[in-house]
Amino acid sequence: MMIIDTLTSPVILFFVLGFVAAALKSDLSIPEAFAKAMSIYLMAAIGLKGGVEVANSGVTAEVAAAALAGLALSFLLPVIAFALLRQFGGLSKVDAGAVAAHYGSVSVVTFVTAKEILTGQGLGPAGYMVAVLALMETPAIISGLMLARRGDKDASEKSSTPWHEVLTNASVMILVGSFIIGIVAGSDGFAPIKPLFDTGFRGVLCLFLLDMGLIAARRLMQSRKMNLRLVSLAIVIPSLNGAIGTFVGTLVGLDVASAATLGILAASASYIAVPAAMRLALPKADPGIYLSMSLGVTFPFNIIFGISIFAAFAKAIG
Amino acid sequence: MMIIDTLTSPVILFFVLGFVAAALKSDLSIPEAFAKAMSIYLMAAIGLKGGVEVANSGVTAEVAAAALAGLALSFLLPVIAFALLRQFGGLSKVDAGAVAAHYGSVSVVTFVTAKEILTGQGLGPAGYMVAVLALMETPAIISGLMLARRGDKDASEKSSTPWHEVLTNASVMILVGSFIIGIVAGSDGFAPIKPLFDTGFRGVLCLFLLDMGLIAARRLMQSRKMNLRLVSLAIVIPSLNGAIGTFVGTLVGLDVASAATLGILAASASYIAVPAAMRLALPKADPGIYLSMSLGVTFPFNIIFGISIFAAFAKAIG
Amino acid sequence: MMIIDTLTSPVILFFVLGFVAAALKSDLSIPEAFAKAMSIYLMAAIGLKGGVEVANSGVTAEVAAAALAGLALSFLLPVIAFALLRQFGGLSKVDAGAVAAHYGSVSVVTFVTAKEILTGQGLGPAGYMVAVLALMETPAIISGLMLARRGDKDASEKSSTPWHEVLTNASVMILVGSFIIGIVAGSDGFAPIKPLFDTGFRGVLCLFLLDMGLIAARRLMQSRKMNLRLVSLAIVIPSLNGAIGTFVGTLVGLDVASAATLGILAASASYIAVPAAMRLALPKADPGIYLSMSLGVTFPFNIIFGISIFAAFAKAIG
Amino acid sequence: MIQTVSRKRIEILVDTPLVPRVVAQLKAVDISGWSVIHVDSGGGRAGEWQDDDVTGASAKTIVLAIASETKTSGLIEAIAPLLDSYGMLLTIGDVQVLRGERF
Amino acid sequence: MIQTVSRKRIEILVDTPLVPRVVAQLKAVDISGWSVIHVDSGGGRAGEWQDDDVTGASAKTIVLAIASETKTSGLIEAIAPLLDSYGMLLTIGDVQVLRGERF
Amino acid sequence: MIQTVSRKRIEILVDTPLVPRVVAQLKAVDISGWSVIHVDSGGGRAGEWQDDDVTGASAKTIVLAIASETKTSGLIEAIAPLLDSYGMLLTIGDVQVLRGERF
Ligand SMILES: Nc1ncnc2c1ncn2[C@@H]1O[C@H](COP(=O)(O)O)[C@@H](O)[C@H]1O
Ligand SMILES: Nc1ncnc2c1ncn2[C@@H]1O[C@H](COP(=O)(O)O)[C@@H](O)[C@H]1O
Ligand SMILES: Nc1ncnc2c1ncn2[C@@H]1O[C@H](COP(=O)(O)O)[C@@H](O)[C@H]1O
Ligand code: NA
Ligand code: NA
Ligand code: NA
Repeated sequence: MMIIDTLTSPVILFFVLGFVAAALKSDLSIPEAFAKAMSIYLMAAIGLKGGVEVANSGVTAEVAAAALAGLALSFLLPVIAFALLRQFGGLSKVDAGAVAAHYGSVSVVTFVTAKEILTGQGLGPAGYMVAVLALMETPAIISGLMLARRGDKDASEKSSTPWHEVLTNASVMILVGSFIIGIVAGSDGFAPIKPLFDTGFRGVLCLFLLDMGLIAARRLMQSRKMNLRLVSLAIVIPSLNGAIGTFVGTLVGLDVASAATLGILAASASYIAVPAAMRLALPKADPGIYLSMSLGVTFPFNIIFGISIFAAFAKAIG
Repeated sequence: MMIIDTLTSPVILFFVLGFVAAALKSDLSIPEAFAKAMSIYLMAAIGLKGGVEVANSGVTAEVAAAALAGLALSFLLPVIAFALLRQFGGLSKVDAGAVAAHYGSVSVVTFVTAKEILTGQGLGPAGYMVAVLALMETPAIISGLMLARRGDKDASEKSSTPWHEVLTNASVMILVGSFIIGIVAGSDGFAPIKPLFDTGFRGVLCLFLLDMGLIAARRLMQSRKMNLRLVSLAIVIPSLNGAIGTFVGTLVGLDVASAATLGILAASASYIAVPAAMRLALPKADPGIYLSMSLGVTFPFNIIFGISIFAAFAKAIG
Repeated sequence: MMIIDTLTSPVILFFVLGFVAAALKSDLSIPEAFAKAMSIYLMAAIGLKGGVEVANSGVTAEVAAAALAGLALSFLLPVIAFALLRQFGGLSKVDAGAVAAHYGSVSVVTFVTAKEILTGQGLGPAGYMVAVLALMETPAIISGLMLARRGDKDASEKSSTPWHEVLTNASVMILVGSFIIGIVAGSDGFAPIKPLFDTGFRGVLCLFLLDMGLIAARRLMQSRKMNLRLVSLAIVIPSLNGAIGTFVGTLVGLDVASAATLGILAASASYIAVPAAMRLALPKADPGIYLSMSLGVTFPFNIIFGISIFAAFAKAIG
Repeated sequence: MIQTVSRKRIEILVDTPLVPRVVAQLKAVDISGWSVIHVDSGGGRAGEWQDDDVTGASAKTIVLAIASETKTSGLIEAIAPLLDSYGMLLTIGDVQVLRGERF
Repeated sequence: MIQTVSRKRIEILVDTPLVPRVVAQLKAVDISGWSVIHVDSGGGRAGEWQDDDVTGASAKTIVLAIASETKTSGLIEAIAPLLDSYGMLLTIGDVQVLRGERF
Repeated sequence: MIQTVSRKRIEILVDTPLVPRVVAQLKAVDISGWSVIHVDSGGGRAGEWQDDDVTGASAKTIVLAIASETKTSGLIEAIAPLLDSYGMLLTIGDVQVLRGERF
């Protein structure tokens, strides 16, 4: 029933429209600059709203627990993914490390979509989950690089970890920055800018997911690097990660909605910050593999099924 | 009186501003990416709103009549235009066919502007007219190509009809797609995205028409292909088509507002889907002619005069 | 106290976020097309709102006084700036003239931000100040050119004053155009487009100032032309101009808020219309100097301190 | 010293809607790589234009391809008849490339 | 075989606000076609820059023109005095073109 | 007549996230100027792509630099080992430039 609600939500239907249009090889495309503008808008909006909520609720022990759980998940999930990608996926160490980093990190749009869908079903996650989202972006990059380079002496020479790029990447800056602005401004300061950042939010998300549908389908069709094993892993890994995330969230005492959201964060795979970091730090890893898996398979899977699955799981064990 | 209302509407005034700015050779320009984003937004918005209205009203005999009338007009109007363009305009068969296809097809922005102006005057067309708009986009392409190639053996060799491009072109995909999403979502599903797609609509239309004013005036000034005969035809053909369309709409039993809108659709000339299709299917046709006529003359004529004229005509005969 | 209000306003905080992100060498960037679209939107919005207010209030003697004061300031302020830039700054005549023109002209975004901040503090300036803003854009260009060319015979040969570009530049067209549209449309005509142009305004301003923060900081860091004297002048000149502007405004009988706004206009330095005009008319002037001063130093100074300072001054003498 | 080899640098200025046709021609003569560069505006015998992206039909694009001399000759033969109706402009220059076996 | 002829490929990197001036120079020496390509960012002796499009004054653009050798020489004569104050960079390469009578 | 001198026109097609690395290489061999041109789409052995700017990782960019022959040789030596892992394509052409002392 919940999945039906999800599938008839305009947000998801626009994603499907984009996917279908690209599959039909339509020339429909969203201008890049507009897509990037929407992604900045969406991040600023969730950062602000999260900050305002935290300004209202204050920082509690639950917040600390969620933050630690998120950090730990982002650090450790790549280890499992790496093993699966090496054994079952047959990837080289470098490729497996790069892909694993994607699965440990998170997808902002998956988070945003989940927040909208869950809120629409009366299951809105806590405001501080935005901070957890931001915290989970980078640790996985470090574990992924460590996995890729383990026992490899000349790896650390030329291509050292791009710390600076990773810590100041655009999505971290804007998420953290607008989260802090939200805290400083509070409800009163937020009121005059609320019409743009709150009222218009869902509509923009529709158009953004239209674009993501186009991008995901095109990536899938144009890739020459995918095989059945990799496609399966791009579904198995998020399912596993999502289950672990939801479980950990429930364990550390989060409410049902926030535990489900932690599961969705764990299940989601980065396709913005991590690919850029991997291109810099592991230039020998093949972008065709990590982008096709995270964007072409895992993203659609999470949007259409994952959100409902982990929400149901969180309710069952919550 | 109605024309005064039209001419003092901000929507039209922004078009005039753009036209004047370009005529004064100002460097004012709207970034392409933003203009394209606005056009996607406008199409998604009218598709959604049309779909929601149809979800509320259901499909009636009137809908079928309007659809059939629209299809027939799009197929047949190019024949009249072709004859005029050959005889009076002195165009080659290939050029006349290409131009005729533009006049059989429709302009989404003319439709949207008409809908806004008429609604503002209490004459809002039925929701299903969006579907009629989408149906009228393509048949004219086929008749135009047939007219251009009649009796020409080697025409069909290299440059066959680009069926695929025509049927999956961006505007068809997004109009039809969001129309269906509107039907599926209904009023309830539309509510959360209404702020973006409904409330902001008229304002975006203003900025978009500002850009269209710039584009139309520049096209007119930079073209070296226009002559007095072609300029006259770019006013005569839409006047004729609009009268026929309004008449047919009244004949098949549409309400006054919808009949006027069918007239405006018939009068309007495509400047997005059809030019792209003609460039592919009739590369020998001169884009300077068809774009200057449809965009430089007919579009401004319809926006400023046509809408009021066909509305008055529909009232008179309705 | 007022400065605290200013510094915790989201509008200013987003500017600071952009500044900090660029200083940290983050890869955060706003797509150019989107930034330009926002600047067009902001200008259309303030033009419209100003026009509607004037339509309601009518044209009074006060309006004429403000207009004359603005024109005089724009013409004369470059003379003082020129002297300072030559004597203390050590600039060549051509460079000093180009920089002086920037300080006589105005910054639209500084005006918009001041209007928002002041209105938020119950000090909203009169609607006609938009017209004053538009009037102050160009006279300074003429004085700047005259100062740069005085006693230079071959200067007037090749690079004559680009009258046409100056008078039809994009910001003048859109400000004046939408101001007139606002007057014609009035409150009633403005109502349907108000959701876009009024409700969303502050939010867009946040995102735009985020971009301005990035641009200002990058300009400051990437420039190799700035020295301590020029940096000091980029604070001294606006301080002086602002004081003069506020004083003149009070003298000619403007209300406190409008006098403060005239001060801010006088203090602000152009970084759109004037640089383009100077590039054409004085190609030998170094863009690195005038852009770094106006954009890298004066703009942040005015946004963060100037607005509060001149408002306080206007209250004190008002 | 590192070895470079001579290749042709082909630049095709073409109406944006026709890019897929040009790419098809490239593939037909076995040129397997190309890059597409956006052109903002221009002017020629048919007047001046700016890309407006709303009516994409009049915008121009540059298709850039590096290829061997043989493949380039093949492309010229194939594409010459289309130059006029496609509104194309084709230039061929000499360049040195690394990893020449790729082209 | 299809005939190609030799022409010059002129690439002028120039501050965006000055493009109309460059085009005017091209027309003055009877070069009737040109294309404008957007440059995103760059660096040189005066520091680094990115196009920000808000303050368009510092952005750069490439004006590309194909022309005969004679017209190219004319252009060089005409444009050389402006190179410094216009912040221009001008390169000339050799290319083969089809339909050479156009240039 | 105005004097032109011969220089190399270096065109490096590279993954957008790696542009700073390429620029660092240019600076390392003392090439002090470069311009960055956006590439919209393309295709090669690894499939086709369009810039989507949301996942910037797969987009390509052209870094254009004019340099003397000596500096160009230095660049080739420095950059050759990176070509494969950086997914680069490097072409070098001959051009004439004005104000050659700048490069
Ligand atoms: N021969 C070529 N000419 C121009 N661009 C090319 C060529 N080969 C590859 N490219 C560009 O480089 C990208 C990567 O090529 P590849 O590594 O072969 O997939 C392609 O997507 C094109 O954008
Ligand atoms: N000589 C040239 N050099 C560079 N671009 C040109 C040249 N001639 C034409 N073009 C481009 O090709 C387009 C069409 O040219 P035409 O067919 O002459 O109108 C022009 O608008 C320019 O963008
Ligand atoms: N050698 C070069 N190769 C390519 N582009 C250059 C070169 N030198 C300068 N440029 C471009 O021209 C701009 C101005 O150069 P400059 O006057 O040296 O600061 C730079 O920011 C680059 O975009
Ligand atoms: Na994850
Ligand atoms: Na029509
Ligand atoms: Na000023």
